[in-house]
Amino acid sequence: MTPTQLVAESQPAKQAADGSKRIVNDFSIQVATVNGSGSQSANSVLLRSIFRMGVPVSGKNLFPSNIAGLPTWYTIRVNKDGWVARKTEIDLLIAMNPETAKEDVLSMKAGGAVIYDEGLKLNELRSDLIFYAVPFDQLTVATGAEAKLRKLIKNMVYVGIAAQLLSIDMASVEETVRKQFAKKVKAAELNLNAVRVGHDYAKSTLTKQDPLAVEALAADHPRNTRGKIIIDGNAAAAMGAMFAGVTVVGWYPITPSSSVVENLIDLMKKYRVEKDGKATFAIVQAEDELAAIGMVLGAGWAGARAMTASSGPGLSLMAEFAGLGYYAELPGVIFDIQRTGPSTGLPTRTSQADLTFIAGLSHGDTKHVILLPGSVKECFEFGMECFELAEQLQTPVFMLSDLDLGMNNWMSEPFDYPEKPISRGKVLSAEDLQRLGGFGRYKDVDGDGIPYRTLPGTDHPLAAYFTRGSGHNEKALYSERPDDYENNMLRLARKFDTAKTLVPKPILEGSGKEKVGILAFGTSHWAIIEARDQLTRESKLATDYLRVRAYPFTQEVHDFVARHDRVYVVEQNRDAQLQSLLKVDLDPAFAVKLRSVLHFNGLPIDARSVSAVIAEEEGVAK
Amino acid sequence: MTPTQLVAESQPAKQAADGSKRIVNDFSIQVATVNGSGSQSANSVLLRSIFRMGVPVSGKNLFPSNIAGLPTWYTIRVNKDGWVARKTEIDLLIAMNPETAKEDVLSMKAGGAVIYDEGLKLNELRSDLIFYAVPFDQLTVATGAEAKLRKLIKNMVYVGIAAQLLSIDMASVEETVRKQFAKKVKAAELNLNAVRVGHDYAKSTLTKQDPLAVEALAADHPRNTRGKIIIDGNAAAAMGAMFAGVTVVGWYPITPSSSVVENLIDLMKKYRVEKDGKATFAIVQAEDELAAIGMVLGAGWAGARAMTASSGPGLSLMAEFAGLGYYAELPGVIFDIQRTGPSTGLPTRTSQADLTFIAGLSHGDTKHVILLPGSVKECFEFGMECFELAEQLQTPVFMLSDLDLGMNNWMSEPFDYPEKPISRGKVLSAEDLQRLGGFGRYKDVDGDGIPYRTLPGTDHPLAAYFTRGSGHNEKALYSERPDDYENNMLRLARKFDTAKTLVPKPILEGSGKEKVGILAFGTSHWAIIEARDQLTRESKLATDYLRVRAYPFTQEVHDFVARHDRVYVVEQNRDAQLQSLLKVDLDPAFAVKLRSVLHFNGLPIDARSVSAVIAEEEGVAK
Amino acid sequence: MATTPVAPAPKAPKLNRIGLQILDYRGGKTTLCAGCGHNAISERITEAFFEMGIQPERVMKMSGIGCSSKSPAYFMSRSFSFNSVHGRMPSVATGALLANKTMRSVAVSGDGDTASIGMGQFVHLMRRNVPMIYIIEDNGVYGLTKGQFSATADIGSKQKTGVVNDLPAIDICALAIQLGATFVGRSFSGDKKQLSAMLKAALAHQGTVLLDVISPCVTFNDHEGSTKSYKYMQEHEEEVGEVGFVPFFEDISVEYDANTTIDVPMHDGSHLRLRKIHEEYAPTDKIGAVKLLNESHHKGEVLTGVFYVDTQKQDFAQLLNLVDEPLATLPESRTRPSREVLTQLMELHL
Amino acid sequence: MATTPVAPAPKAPKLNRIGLQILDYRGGKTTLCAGCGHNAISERITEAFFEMGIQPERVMKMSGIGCSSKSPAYFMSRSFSFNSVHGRMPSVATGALLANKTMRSVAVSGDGDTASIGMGQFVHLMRRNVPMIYIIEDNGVYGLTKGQFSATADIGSKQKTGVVNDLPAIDICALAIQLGATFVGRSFSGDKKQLSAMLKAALAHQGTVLLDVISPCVTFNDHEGSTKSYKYMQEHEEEVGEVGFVPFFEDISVEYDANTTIDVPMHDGSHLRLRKIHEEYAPTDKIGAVKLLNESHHKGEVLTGVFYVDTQKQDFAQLLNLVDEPLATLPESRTRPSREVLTQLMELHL
Ligand SMILES: Cc1ncc(C[n+]2csc(CCOP(=O)(O)OP(=O)(O)O)c2C)c(N)n1
Ligand SMILES: Cc1ncc(C[n+]2csc(CCOP(=O)(O)OP(=O)(O)O)c2C)c(N)n1
Ligand code: SF4
Ligand code: SF4
Ligand SMILES: [Mg+2]
Ligand SMILES: [Mg+2]
Repeated sequence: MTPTQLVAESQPAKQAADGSKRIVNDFSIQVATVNGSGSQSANSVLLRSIFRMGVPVSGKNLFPSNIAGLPTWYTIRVNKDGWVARKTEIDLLIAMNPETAKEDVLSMKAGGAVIYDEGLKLNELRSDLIFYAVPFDQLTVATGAEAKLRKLIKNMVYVGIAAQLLSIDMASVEETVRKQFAKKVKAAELNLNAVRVGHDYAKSTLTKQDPLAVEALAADHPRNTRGKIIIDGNAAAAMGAMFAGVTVVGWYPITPSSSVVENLIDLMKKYRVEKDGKATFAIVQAEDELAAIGMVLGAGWAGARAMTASSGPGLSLMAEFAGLGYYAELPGVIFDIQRTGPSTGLPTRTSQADLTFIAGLSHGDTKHVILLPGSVKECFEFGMECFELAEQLQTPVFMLSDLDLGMNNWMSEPFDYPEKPISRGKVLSAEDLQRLGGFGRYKDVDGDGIPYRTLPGTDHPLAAYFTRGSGHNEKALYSERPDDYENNMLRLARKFDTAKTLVPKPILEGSGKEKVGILAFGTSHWAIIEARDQLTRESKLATDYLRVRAYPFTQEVHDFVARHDRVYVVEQNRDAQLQSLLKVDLDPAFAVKLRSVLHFNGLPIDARSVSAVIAEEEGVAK
Repeated sequence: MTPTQLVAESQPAKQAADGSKRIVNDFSIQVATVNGSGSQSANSVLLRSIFRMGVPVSGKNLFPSNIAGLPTWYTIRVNKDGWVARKTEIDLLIAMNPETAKEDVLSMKAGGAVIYDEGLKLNELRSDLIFYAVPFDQLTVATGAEAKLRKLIKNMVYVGIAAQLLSIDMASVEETVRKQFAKKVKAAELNLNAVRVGHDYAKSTLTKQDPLAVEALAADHPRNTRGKIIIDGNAAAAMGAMFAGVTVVGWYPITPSSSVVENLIDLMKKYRVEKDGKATFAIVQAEDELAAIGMVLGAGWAGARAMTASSGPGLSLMAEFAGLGYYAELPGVIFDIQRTGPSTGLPTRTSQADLTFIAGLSHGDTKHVILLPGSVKECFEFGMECFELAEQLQTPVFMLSDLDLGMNNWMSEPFDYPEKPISRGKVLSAEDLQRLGGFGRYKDVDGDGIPYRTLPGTDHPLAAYFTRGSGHNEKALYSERPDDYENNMLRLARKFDTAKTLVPKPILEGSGKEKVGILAFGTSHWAIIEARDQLTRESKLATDYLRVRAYPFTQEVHDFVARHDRVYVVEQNRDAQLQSLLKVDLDPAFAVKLRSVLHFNGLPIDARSVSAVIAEEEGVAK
Repeated sequence: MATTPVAPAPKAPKLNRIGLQILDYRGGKTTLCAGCGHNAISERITEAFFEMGIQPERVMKMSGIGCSSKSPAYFMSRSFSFNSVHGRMPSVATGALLANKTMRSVAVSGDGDTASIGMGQFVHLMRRNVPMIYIIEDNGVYGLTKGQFSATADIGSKQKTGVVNDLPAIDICALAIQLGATFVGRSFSGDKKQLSAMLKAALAHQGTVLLDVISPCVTFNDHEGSTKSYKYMQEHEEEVGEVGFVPFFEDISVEYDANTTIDVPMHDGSHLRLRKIHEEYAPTDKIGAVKLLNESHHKGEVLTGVFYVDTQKQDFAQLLNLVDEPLATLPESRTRPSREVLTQLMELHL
Repeated sequence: MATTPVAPAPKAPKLNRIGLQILDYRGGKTTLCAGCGHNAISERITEAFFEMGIQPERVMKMSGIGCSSKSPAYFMSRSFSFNSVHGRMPSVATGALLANKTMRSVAVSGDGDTASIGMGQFVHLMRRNVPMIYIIEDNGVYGLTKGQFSATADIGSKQKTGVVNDLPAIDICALAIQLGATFVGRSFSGDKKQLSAMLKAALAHQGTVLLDVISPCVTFNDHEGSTKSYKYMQEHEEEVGEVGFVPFFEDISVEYDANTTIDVPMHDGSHLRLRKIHEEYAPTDKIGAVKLLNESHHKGEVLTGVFYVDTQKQDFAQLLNLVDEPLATLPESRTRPSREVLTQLMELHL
């Protein structure tokens, strides 16, 4: 094909041959490629261009645990109803990876469409799919991009082709590209040109046969995405930490948590360095996770708002220190961006299987407070709340996110600026000590189990105390006395009860009057809300749904189970971990109501996996 | 007092002034001293002399977490019925520690007797106790021991005094001393002489006023201790490991587990070094617990029977490796001699609070097999069984003992030599491979979830495989496929079910037909059997009792709960850990029957703490 | 006019430059064995802080786990103390220091706590040159767990039981110098004069001070055949240089012979004066210092003194370019960015 | 009598001394980046084992976590491999070796796996002189987590993002020598000849062999400003001595100049021949070796070659005086004491 043909008079994309009705704003696109090929920004352009038209989208990246050359799949779900959970069926496949092309094509459901490199001859594989052959290399050359950039540019070509076939507004694409390459004008032009080349090629050469189309939502459409943002949970959590006023960070890189701190570093360099160039923070890449949490607890003890972020293996290494934090009562914040375990497991897959382990992280009678964000907005809000709770309760507070939430692209309402001022908990000043004439570090003055503390450096002869992980009495003096030990442990239990009144309450959806309830936490949320819709539409089964947002469980959780006949506990792990914690804490009379819906293959849970099980067990399946 | 008086004509110890009836073979003696004073061997002589008379005894040492100079209490319980649990009331106090003497005396119940150094004037503290003033220093000098030995010898003096007052057979004392100092004849004489000095002094000078007395049990008396041994659980566990054929040991010292390996080192040097002086074992003091368990798993992978022993903080540090062992399916044995946590806690106090933590030790969906010995004999037997199970199941196996069991002196029937030969589990030889034409390392050939393995060095081109903690398929090849991951996790769950059929079954006591049941594990046993006796005698309440000996729970545990109306779960921790695991695993319909009896002040649980709660809740309390 | 004789006023206790008496620096009663080297070190630390006139409330006492690590409870009760976990104190101390860099940090560890389980964190602490004093109370054994060999036990040294150590000792000082510590020395709990001078100089230094103090364990490692016993040290201690110290608040014009003595001006204006004893002694030459230590092992000497000092290298707090005030107590106005910042960020993600 | 011409037999593949071909030593297809130094090292390892004629089934391949630690999957598939956890491979390798000391153990780690999280275990592995080959594929960054600096990154070296490393690099070789490793050298993944010779010599050594192989990360640390790039190595590599190796099964009477070349007879009868290039080079002098390395940093050179070799020191298995056979497979008759022994023990506790 010659350049001249590329600029050939454009023809409108034709309608699907058979007059089958169009599918508008309700399908998913999968880009199959290899990592390191730079398809990320192309995929992001595709995602955001649709988003910019006011149409709800979500983007999930399925990538391997290596750096370059292995299969990667990026899935964009376009859904007018705003469903953003993973959808198992692919409607449009952009097959850029020869290695997986065959399997990718064979796994599609009949009627789907495939954009592929003509060289691959995928059209010979099946007759029940719609195939669009594209001479990618020629088109890439035709963009005029210099050789070393072609690998990257090639991706933008498929963006153009998809845009044309799906009738994505090119103005929207252009805006998106310009914004994405804001600081690099040349790159923007180069990419835009590639998009156009693809677009023109499709326009001039391909015959639209599939029913898929994107249509801008009316400005007043309830689901119009205008005003929304797209962000990943790790970036959101980093923002939360910054606005919480974090000052000391100890971390050790590990997928999928690294980007929490990497985002935080960028933010802090930009917004937390003062005029004189000095930093109001210390971020230290530790030698390992034991050191990372050690720094956090040391800093928390000295009065700083300190945090670390890690994932499974790192959390395991923090076990001993976590117990010290609990028993010596040291504030500290730990983000666990869960990945698929056990052991190294699947480092680039998602999971919710650290819950029970973290709830009792460390030997002995240790219990921890855990926040469970279900959205990027909550990653931001809980990212702040963790610090408040850690200082209020004087204990390590964990936030359990996961790879799906932390590393994928999610739509969200913009985040709200924190209205309540930072509060540092029960800290005594020199003046307080003067007034009180001393204090007992581990004395339960207020009956809430939370003692008072002083910070190192407090200028009063009675300010100092001795912090230790060994037995101590109310005065923080070493003690092996049975009564001192027992009283202290009972106070810690009281403190944990107090935590129940301070952690974020669960959120109820539904009338609250149905017989069937659903309990879940974290990212399972998105599959559940869609599943509830499926159940009402397809099976006429109305359900109530309570999303747990913290451990220990608040009263609402107990009441919810009490009020329903059967409660389905949906979670992304093998061992029904949330259900286990519920069985331990709930009145056993209610535990009998619990049923399990489990999903644990490393992929984010989808709505069908939830609705199918519930419909089946409720005997309303079709 | 002059030596002459010492050899004064001896008079028979007079009866208690008031003709109150004698208390024979049913009382406890507490020796209050400071650690580092060498009282251990004196206490042991006292204990074993009584034991030698055929009378049941138990000895518990309550020592501080330092090396010398702090208060230590050694309690000997003498009980004709064979009850060996801790008894809270002290009948005879030997007050050798000026620092605690006052509190020790004040905490005694009226009528008790006190042997003390006349200098302390303890007799002035209370009028409702019987006091025996003793000029210890003079007597010690009188023994003629050289100055530097006096501190030690002094202890033997109180042995003599107690022996005389309690009419302990001096022949028995002499035998005991001679055996204890078997290799040091001079020392034996020196000590014996000191005992005699004390004995003579008591005989000549003290007037027996207390009712306590030891009387030899008739040879045919059912509880006669003849033929029994006295040993601590750690020594027993070390023997178990040796007879299990352990070959590689990685360890890091920590109280109260150090003596497991220290005993093992002595045993192996004696019995596992061959004629040519070469060792059939490698015992390595690792740099820490992470290294210790790393060595164990590396050795297990290479085919050795490997073990480590530690306690709480060490177990926390093993979390990451424990998950690798589970997921890569590596045999290994870990003894956890539980001490009081959380964190450093009370390093020299006992506890049962590592149970839930170990059951799921590591991030992700990890589950572990745990053996729960309740006696020194089981420390020996399970010490062997752990290795069998670890190789049969190809997974780390934990044995949870505790400080009370591991470091205190317990009577026991002699241990039985293992009758079944060592079996190394599903290991394929070069010949097998030749016959089979290869194998799939993680393939469930037999349907029990347990795959076959080869050992490094197996001389066959198809023998090698790749072991990793990351995702893998049946052929042990790297895989991130959702189906491979899910299938493998389901197989691991099947393997855990198989474990239920292989672990030691629980032991039932009682008719099995009562309404009230008691569930417990480990050392709580000794308090429970005595408590059951109290309940029947005092409250006419008959109970059934099931002692759980392993996790996962076998069918018998479920049946037991199912068969009873109310089941009291007795354990030595704050968070009702055994009950929690039961709630998770039991049919929820039965979970409602569970009640908690908890004891967690660092001291071994006593019978009264059990019977009182149960009697109260059952409404049969007096 | 008073003619009645006045009773002589009771002699006032000695006060330091900030008006405190030695009592203000004392700690709780020791629970360590009588004669344990660690107790002597606690004494020297108490004196050094008193004599240098450091406000106890401005001090953080950090430690791991072990008999040695317990000792912070036995000095300076008016200081803030953190007895953490076994071998991981360096990270805790680093975090605490970053939270409040205006505090003095003095850490006490043991040879087991540092050279076995703690090696990983120790190496990285040295590398970062975190401003603090790290004292190893080195007895070659695990005292608190009853006498097993540690990684500083010399090859060939005997346990009470007769067991011989067949692994080479780790020279903590050579390691620390190699890794980046900026003030490294060894002393002996029994050497009152040298240890005191070194501790005071340590207080004047800005950066990581590593002091390996041989501190005999009288209960488990003070016997014949031990190379960490009082006797062995008395026989084998070799001072590389006599350690003199002139605090900033004293007259510095004290005479010294420039040919035999090296004068090191310290960060706070104090002066460290090192009088050469060992011919090859050159305390500012890193490579030479390591060489000197390595050679001493062959000679079977136990070198003591200040082996290496670098007063120029930036410490970790400086590298991080932290604000002058403690991060721990910065006001919300400086730690929470404005509403506008959030709006900006939201726009970036529209 | 055959008169018909015979077709020439197809050229037979080269066989090594145990009759295997190079194919028998190959591994799986690499998943590392094209051009990654690690891949070149895998190639050299494959060749070395092939040329030395070592039975693949007699080899254990150990590794931690990282791109480097993945590489055992890409060589010698017929050997037994254990890809363990991050930074803790040394303990796993130690256990495996003790279980079966008759196996060859070759371990692959990264600079992050070894010098950061793994430092504690690394130090103690070196100290024990466990008989194994420990290869660090050193690229100064954490490749698998996308390019953060590791503890071997040189001070001042730049990340792609421009971030500069302000902490001193740890010289793994100097450390290893200091701690007790008995064969220590550095090479470069791009230096085929030197690396091959060193690997073969390593196979002839009895004790811990530590090879720090600079192995550029083309994706995250091969740019201008990196001191671990191909370019930087080409410009700054300084051989201390040319490494020659004569395996035991070859004719040793090869000529060499005794004035310029040091001949080191290895444990298995092979000979290591080191031709002096650097004037101060003395590969059997521990103290000198450390000094040489420390000095090289000041000169900004990257020294390569065999820095130190000690063929006399006992390795860990010898220290433990183990029986000749693998402990792993000893028969019950040798691991379970007799019935009499138990009876004896019971009597002691009667
Ligand atoms: C994780 C962990 N492992 C083991 C122990 C047991 N332990 C307490 S102190 C100690 C060694 C102390 O030796 P050292 O640091 O030399 O101090 P010393 O008692 O000799 O002064 C050990 C192993 C522990 N407390 N924590
Ligand atoms: C306990 C734990 N923490 C963190 C990680 C994440 N992680 C994987 S590889 C790696 C660093 C690898 O660096 P290096 O050893 O230099 O190998 P390279 O990839 O550079 O070859 C890290 C931090 C992990 N797998 N386990
Ligand atoms: S055991 Fe040793 S180190 Fe511990 S206190 Fe006693 S003397 Fe000191
Ligand atoms: S990221 Fe770097 S180290 Fe990892 S494979 Fe790619 S080039 Fe090699
Ligand atoms: Mg020590
Ligand atoms: Mg690296």
